[in-house]
Amino acid sequence: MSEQTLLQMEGIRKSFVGVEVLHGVDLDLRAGEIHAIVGENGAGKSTLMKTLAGVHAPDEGTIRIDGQEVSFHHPAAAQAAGVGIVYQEFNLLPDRNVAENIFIGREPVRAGIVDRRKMERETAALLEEVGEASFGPRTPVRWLSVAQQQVVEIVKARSLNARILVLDEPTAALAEGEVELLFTLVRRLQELGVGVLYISHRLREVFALSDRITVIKDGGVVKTLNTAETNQRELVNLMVGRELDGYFPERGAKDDLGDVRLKVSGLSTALLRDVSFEVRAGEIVGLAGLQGSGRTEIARAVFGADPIADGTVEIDGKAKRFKHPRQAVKAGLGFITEDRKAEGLALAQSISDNMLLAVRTVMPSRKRRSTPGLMTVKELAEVTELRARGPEQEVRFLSGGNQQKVVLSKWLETQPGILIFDEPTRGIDVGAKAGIHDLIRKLAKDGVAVLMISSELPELIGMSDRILVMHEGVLAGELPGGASEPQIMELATGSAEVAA
Amino acid sequence: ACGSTDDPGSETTGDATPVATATEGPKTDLGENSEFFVQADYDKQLAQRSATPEGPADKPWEQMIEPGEMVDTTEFKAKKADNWNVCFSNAANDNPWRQNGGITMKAEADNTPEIGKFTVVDAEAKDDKQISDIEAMVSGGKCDAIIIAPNTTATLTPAVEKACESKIPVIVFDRGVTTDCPVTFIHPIGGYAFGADAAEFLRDNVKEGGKILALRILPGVDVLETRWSGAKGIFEEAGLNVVGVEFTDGDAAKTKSIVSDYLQREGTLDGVWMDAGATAVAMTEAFEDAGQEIPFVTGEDQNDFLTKWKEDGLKAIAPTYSNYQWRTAIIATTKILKGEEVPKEWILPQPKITQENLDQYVKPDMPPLYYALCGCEDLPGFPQKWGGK
Amino acid sequence: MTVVDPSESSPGTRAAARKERVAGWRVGVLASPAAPVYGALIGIIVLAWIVVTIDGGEFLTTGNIVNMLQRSVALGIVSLGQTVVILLGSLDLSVAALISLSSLVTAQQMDGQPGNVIPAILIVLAMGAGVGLANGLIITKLRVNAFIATLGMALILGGIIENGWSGPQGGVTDAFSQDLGYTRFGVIPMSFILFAVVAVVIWFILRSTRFGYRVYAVGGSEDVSKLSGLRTHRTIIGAHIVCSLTAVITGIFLASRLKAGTPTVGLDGGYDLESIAAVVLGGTALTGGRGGVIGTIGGVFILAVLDNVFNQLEFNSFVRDVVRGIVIIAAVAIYARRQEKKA
Amino acid sequence: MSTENVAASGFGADEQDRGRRFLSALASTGTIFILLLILWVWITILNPTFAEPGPFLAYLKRSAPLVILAAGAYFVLVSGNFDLSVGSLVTVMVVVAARLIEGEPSRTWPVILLLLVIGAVVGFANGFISTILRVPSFITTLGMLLILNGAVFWWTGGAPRGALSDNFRSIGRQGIEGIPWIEQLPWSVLLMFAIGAASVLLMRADFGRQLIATGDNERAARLSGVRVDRVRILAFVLSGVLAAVAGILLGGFGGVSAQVGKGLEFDAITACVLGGVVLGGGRGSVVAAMAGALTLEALFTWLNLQGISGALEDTVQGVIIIGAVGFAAYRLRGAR
Ligand SMILES: Nc1ncnc2c1ncn2[C@@H]1O[C@H](COP(=O)(O)OP(=O)(O)OP(=O)(O)O)[C@@H](O)[C@H]1O
Ligand SMILES: Nc1ncnc2c1ncn2[C@@H]1O[C@H](COP(=O)(O)OP(=O)(O)OP(=O)(O)O)[C@@H](O)[C@H]1O
Ligand SMILES: [Mg+2]
Ligand SMILES: [Mg+2]
Repeated sequence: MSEQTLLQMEGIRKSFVGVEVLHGVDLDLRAGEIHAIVGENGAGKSTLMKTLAGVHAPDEGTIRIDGQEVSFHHPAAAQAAGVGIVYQEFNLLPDRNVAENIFIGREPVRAGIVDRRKMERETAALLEEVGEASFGPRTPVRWLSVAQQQVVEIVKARSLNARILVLDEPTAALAEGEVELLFTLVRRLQELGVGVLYISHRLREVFALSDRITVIKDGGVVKTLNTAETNQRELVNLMVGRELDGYFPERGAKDDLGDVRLKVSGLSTALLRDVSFEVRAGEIVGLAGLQGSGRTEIARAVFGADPIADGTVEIDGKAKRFKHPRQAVKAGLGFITEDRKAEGLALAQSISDNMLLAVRTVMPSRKRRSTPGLMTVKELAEVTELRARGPEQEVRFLSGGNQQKVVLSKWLETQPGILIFDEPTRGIDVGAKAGIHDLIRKLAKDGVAVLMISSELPELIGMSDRILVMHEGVLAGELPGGASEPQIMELATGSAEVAA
Repeated sequence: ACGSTDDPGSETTGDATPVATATEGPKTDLGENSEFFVQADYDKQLAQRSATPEGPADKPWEQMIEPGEMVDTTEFKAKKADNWNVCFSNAANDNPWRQNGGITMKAEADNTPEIGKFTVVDAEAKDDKQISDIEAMVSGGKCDAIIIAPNTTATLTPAVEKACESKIPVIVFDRGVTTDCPVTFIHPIGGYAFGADAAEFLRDNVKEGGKILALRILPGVDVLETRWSGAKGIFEEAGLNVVGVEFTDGDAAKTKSIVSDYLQREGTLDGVWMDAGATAVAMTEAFEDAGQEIPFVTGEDQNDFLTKWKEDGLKAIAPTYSNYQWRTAIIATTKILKGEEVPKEWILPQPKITQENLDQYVKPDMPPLYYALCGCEDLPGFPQKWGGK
Repeated sequence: MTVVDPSESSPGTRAAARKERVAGWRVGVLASPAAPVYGALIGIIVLAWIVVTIDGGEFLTTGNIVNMLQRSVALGIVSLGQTVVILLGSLDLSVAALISLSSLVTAQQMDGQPGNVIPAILIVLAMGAGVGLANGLIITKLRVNAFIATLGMALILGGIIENGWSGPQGGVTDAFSQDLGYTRFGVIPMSFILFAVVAVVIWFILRSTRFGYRVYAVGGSEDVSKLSGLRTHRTIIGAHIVCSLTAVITGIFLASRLKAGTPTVGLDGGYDLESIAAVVLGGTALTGGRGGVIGTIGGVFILAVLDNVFNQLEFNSFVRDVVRGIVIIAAVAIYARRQEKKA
Repeated sequence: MSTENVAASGFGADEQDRGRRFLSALASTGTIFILLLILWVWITILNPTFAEPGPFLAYLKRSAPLVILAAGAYFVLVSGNFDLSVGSLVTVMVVVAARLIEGEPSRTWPVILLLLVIGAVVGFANGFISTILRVPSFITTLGMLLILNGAVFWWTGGAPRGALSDNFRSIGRQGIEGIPWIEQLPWSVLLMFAIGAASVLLMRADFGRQLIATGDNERAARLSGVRVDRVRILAFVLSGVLAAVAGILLGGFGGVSAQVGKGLEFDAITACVLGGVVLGGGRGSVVAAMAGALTLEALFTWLNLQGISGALEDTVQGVIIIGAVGFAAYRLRGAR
């Protein structure tokens, strides 16, 4: 690792609507260094990166690259200066193919004509470099799974030959297995002298990968540490400002279990084959599997969001076939989707409108007033420890973690008997994550049947009473709560079909 | 088509000398003398108003004013004695005046035994389409005569010239073209006469210095400009105070709003001049709604205006743009195909409706947008075909 | 942690490989979702042929074909430009007014002098570029929605026309009018060749140039394009310039056809909404990012065939409107169904 | 859950929310009200009588149809669609009314009922085609515009026939007489305020919230149980019915005409955008949309008084609309 300073950010300030989000952040990055940035949701990590990438102009402060002061008024300028970035949100065009996405805005030309061949050749080489063979340069991005899309994003940033590479939660959408591929790639870039800024809420990754760690809290730097000289405990303390007690809430006792609430038998769809399982009141059932193994598909099919080809869904012993999610909501189901921006929130609407969106569809306002136990918007915000300026704030201005809390509130308000969580803590900081875990467990204790999909195995293992494992659209097996990671991965990869 | 219209943009003139008016430079605002004004045409039209037309007195659509040069049409005489195919390229069917005329024309064609087929192609107010329509008629080789009601004066000229080059007789009516190649061109006297008829009425009735509001449809349309310039000089000469010249877009609601605004501002008005009658009733209602007496107003020969005039005893005049020219077009075609001579320029009388002859024009059983100068009462199917009962 | 070989991991993977081959073919052979458009076109031609024949007319005669080709030129050229802005996720409601204005300016600048023809065309093209630039700047820099920006521009141009011209403007030279407006090579009118040339140029631009790639990218998502370092504003402005240029070419063509410019030729032609209808009939998505000029040409032909049938059957303008409305809605509904099935 | 660490500091009691919501709505859409006020003041300077009750009510009366249309357009726009058919629908209303009433006062109310039904049916057709059949609403309503225009004149043979009765016309023309100071309170102004109030209530109610959420994010709304197709169809139905009401008022105000509705669809959309409604859905308030319509009408009046040559009126109008929308966009951006 060289000691040469590649990037220096000093006193970066940025406000939105007169509210300051960054209060003078200092950060430096050396060539060949992997520098992790951690902090709570809404701390300002993404905003800081966006000032570096030319998306937001900082109100104050300087950015130096190789000692030269730079100021980017457009992402293109940042690119030209050697800054590559993989954004937290997906940033691909579904209707264009992989090569076109990678070379967007930088298409190679020969005599004024786009050199498609060259573009595809280079894309193929880049894909080969990361060992991606499941799709090629001409595949439309629309057809790629989330994980495959993430690969495209990384390849896209890599193709810039950037000297500074920003990865904003690149693994949030990846399953554990696929993370390793990414690590290999990042380490290779590191050897080439690229400086990497790596944002993640998964502390394990941070420790596995980084050289230094900067903790950001409420728009300011708390401390920059050498990874070798710190530990998870200290880091969490710095981030959250308090000790987090146990990592996962206690599991429910056997006699807490109630009747079977959700029973799925022989469920088949375009992607699924003959899936059967049940979830009892008070139980948290984990659903594991690789990307694209069909976990989300199960949730959507059960919820009436996608058509079912075959099989039955029983709610509290009654067979149901939902044609529209509304019927599922009426029957007491809730579904926290994996992609909160695309499927969870009406981003331009207020927090309160989002929180009340689901309950409004099933209960007229007159009835709401007379129904006991319904929480007010304020109470919902308290229960979920939402950080926001007020109920009228538009949710698009919230950080990812706080947005997720709004989604959760939306379903709490419908007082569901069955809740399906799809990646409930994706992109959520450790503090808030613990809060959400507590909440999920509390809901189960109160008699809610919980089906929890997660790609984060520690979470799945820590939370679930039972774990179902999917492999290529088939239920590969079932494991008890507290099963080990290798056990799950064996089933998920299909390398131990007999094991169950 | 002036008169009735919703789409003044497509209106062009039936003026005697379209060549002269077609390509004058930019138009000017009210106040200055319009560059549209051609004194010779103005004088001629004003004189034609009092000329005695030739032809049967009870059939104004067969009358002609100062026919002048007559065209020998023996070369166009149809080979067949009957079963002619007469083709008609219509600019558009997009306003009641044209609609009314179109029905009359069809009825006259049906009523002419020699005409076996009357083919109408509607250009939907598109110059480009009308050119193609005419081309298709010529190249199709099935038409014994082509009648053209041009959409725009100057722009249809190349197509009309092309049509003239074929051996088929070409008859133009309503708006003109800038070529004299058609066998005949049929039109009423013209815009100056229209404007002057209305203006003279106000001049004769409103006291000197009286406040006049002039309502026009749109600026920049040549035929409407001639109507206005025909009137403006008269107002100036008579010392009337034109308090405003406003554009209504032919929109009744807008007309009403404008008149109420002026009533607020001016307190009263002594006369309203209009370059077309479509919104005349709305204009009078603005006075009623403001609780004022309706002053001297001008309109056109639309039935709703005439009805209101009669029922409410308005002090009004209605210049006209003779709707029966649609009928004349068929009559002229018949003459040509029979080899009878027709005038090179067939100028139809353009009567004005006044208090004296009002009763003869009001038709209580006809629809509001029926035109009194239809010239269709003696055709089979009247009045049902024209929407009456 | 187990490292998984992604090539064997999911069913989607195998499917993707298969789809990729299909995609390669699709991208190569039919760059746009134009196939159903031509299906519809053929269907309508057959139907038209049957109906007209039953009615006692002839449909596929030389004269009729010339007529249809000729009638497709004006709408066709401007629809090509409209395709570009719609692909971009924008639209242009000012084309009709611009067509009128350019027909007037063409005639005025030519002023009957053969020597003025080329300068006049250059001046009018420059004017078109200026209007397109203004549209683009209003949309990008003032951040006015394209619908309102171009509607406002239509008003502005309309006012300029009304203020500057009171009626048709003569001055188009005889030779120019003859050459462009009326010359024919066999059944192919000269103007149709102009249409074809513009079509090929725009097809090429969209398919093979950086600008074309960027139009599709910005149409797919302006945010994504911008964050990926694409200068979206330049692309948007460029696309609007292209669109205005096609409107201007349409105006020049119409001036040659009419041998004059007129204030009403654009609006009465309904080129604003009709060009959008033609583009959508051609299978281009109004939301941008999907479609292309090949489809648009099919859409224009569909409208031209309809027009011709209306003439042959002597429909009055009211029946025409009803049929047109139904055809437009029905065709797009059919595409939508197909799209849904595919997805 | 620990409640000591309540981060939700800005969350007051629900009653206070109402006030907050109102204030924040006003702040985010304030531009249009400022513009409206400036225009009113300016007009009054040019023509002092404008501020007197009579003339001002006359201005409101003439604005009422557009305001009502803007409310209808708002519902459709905010749900993420367009309705280009309202202008021709207005024409249909007037022509159909004239032909069916034929001047008979006794037929007025049945015909009005029929008109509202026609509006609802056309709106439903627009909505059904745009949602269930997945035709982009721009195209659906463009096609509907052609169909309506063609069909109604096909039926009447090209020109309006029959006549409107006096009691039909009185709705758009007259009002409650003899009120001190203002003399006459026009029915249309009353109707405008009633529809305005109803629209505000509707948007605050569950339906409105679901509608705007649908326009914002259809997938999220659907997954939250919103029947997005139904909600959108309803928006079109509202637009159709309000177009019918506007048609009744315009027929009353101006009488029979073949082109009352011409261009109104664009005016209504322009009014909404002036009021800060975002095309594409999900954003904007109905009050601001209606204020946009009042502004547009005030702008017409201002142009008239300003004595700008008729020819350049359009140009000035275009510049002002672009400028105002651009300014609002700038303010929003600056405020972010
Ligand atoms: N465009 C914007 N307008 C207004 N506020 C914004 C905008 N973008 C971000 N914010 C606010 O800035 C703060 C920091 O957000 P940022 O996305 O940088 O957080 P983060 O640290 O990346 O959080 P997470 O871990 O959840 O991604 C948040 O309070 C957020 O609401
Ligand atoms: N190769 C592929 N081709 C097309 N679509 C794919 C492919 N892989 C995945 N998908 C899409 O992504 C989804 C993958 O399935 P699903 O989301 O149910 O898996 P998952 O196990 O929940 O993974 P994730 O963690 O991404 O949610 C499907 O809905 C499918 O539409
Ligand atoms: Mg972030
Ligand atoms: Mg999933």
